Amino acid sequence: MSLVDAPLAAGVTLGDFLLVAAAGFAVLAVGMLYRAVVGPTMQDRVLAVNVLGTNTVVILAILGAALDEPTFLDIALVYALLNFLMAIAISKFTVERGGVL
Amino acid sequence: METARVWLVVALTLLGLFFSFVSMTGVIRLPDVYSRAHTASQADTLGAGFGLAAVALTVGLAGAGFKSVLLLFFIFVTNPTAAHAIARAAFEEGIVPWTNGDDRR
Amino acid sequence: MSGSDPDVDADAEGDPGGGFGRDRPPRSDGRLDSDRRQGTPYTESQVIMPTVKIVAPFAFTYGLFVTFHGGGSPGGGFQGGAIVAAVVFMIAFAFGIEATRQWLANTVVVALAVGGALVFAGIGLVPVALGGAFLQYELLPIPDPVKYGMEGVEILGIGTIVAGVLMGLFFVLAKGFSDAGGFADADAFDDEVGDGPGVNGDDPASDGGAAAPPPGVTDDGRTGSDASGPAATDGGER
Amino acid sequence: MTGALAALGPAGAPVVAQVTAIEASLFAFVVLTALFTALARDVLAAVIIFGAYSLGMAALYTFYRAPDVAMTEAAISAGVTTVLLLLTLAKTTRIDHEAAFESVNLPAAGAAGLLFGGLMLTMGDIPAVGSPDAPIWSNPDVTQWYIAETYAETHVENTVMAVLAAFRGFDTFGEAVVVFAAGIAALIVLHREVFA
Repeated sequence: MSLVDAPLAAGVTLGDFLLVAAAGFAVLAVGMLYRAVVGPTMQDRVLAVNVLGTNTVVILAILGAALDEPTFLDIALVYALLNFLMAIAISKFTVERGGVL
Repeated sequence: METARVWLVVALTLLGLFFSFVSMTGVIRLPDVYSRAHTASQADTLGAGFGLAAVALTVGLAGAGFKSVLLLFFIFVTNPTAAHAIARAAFEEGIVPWTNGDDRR
Repeated sequence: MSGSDPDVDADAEGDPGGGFGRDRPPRSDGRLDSDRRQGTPYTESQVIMPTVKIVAPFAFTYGLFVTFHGGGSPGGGFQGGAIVAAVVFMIAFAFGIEATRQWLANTVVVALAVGGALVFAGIGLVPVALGGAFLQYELLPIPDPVKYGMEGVEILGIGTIVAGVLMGLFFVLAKGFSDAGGFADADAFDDEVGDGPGVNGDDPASDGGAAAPPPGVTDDGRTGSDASGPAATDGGER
Repeated sequence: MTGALAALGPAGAPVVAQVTAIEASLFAFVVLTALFTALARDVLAAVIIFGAYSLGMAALYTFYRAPDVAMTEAAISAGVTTVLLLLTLAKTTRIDHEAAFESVNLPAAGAAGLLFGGLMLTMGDIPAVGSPDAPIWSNPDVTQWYIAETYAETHVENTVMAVLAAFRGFDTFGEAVVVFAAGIAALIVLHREVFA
């Protein structure tokens, strides 16, 4: 029996709790989408998407734990890397548009 | 032992949610990109750290737990750097920081 | 706070002496892509470059892990190749594309893509030569032929094709459209000696092409390729 | 924990599908990002928000236990596509706009909405996720064979990879050649001989 099957309360296991927590992180992500859409500057958008990306990494990792599929952590790891790439790429682009690129 | 671990996971997850909520509030409410970058690099890194610690504790430190520790390391290294890159880009663009009396909200 | 106006206005008025943002006056037109931008070229900061130095080896190893371990966990050649290419993108953004281009020669990129395609076709055709069907792994003359045949296709075939083609797309898109009469003769030699802005930069149309960007963009392009040579790898001055 | 989403079935009767909280929030996220990607007036803003869209899709695929698809979405859509789109933007002109959002073309939106509504009416015919009526279970001879026999046949644990590289390897060969051809096509379109 893995840890996610451990009961928390009546009829609620730790896995259920983690899924709800992942949903909570997703709701926070929807909230942060406000800043990504409104801006007003491009840097604000990149920042919001970067924070969203960190949030998504946590969602993916929690999903991996809650569904009891530890290999799903690979996806979170890939995402953590590419989120960083996205942040530095876009932030560099907003400054140097066509220059260093 | 098992019960303690379960409740520790719950506590860590809730802490992670709390700090992510703080970072969301900061990203939405703070007035300019620099203060938002401050939130993004600190509160969000902490939130992700607590969330990933909960994951590491859940899956156990053998095998897949190593991946979550690696993930934690990555987040700790890359997240502040990304915030730095963005704030620096904003500075290069000439965006003026918010000071007292500025009516940007 | 629904539109972009408040920030722009504050930009226009908030700076008393023009001293902020180094030597440039604040932006007043609200444009974020500055084509009027002058001043020292942008080199990555001393925070970003060491971070990339730390992260890139991990990421590269992880891409190889995803490629090689595709048989036992999510992943495979396609994903792993994309991650390996993304590592090259990351290095290029941190250290300058021209420097990366010199470090990772065109030969390597082409060899990855072409070699991958040849290996895939080869693994498929060996069973045909031995009297079977295309990609009939059982006939391969190796131990555990189905497993290692598949791994060979994934790692040496798909992984290298994807990595090579994505890196190539990155480099070729970063260079842009060549208008020097079709297949550019000068450009190839130009890049071989690592002298980016030489012939290419002198030709005003070479960066423009069909899209015809405003003059400012071409200027920026020249400044950037000047700056992102080997000097950019020596560490940002700031 | 679970909510309910009602759709109209073939006979007009409501079909109630269970939607968990995480599905609902991820759906909302994906739909919002897709809408803003389509509506954003500034191309760079659209590219940035499209990155966020791929975040949501990767999480959704992961929740539906399709880790290979999720990883592809993460690797290609978040990292590579964003970078390549940025490079394309860098080499083309970007027009400044007054408005933050596209003005919606009402007839086009109406046509798309009608099509969307019509397609939604057919949703009742599609089995729910994990439903015993899904084709996976109604035709178990074919689908379960792969899960049961893959390891014995190929000595590879990941069924997705076994299907890709062995059971339909010829198709995958075609895909790999398409990727290869894309590189060559980019060279031809951009009038270059080398990737440098």
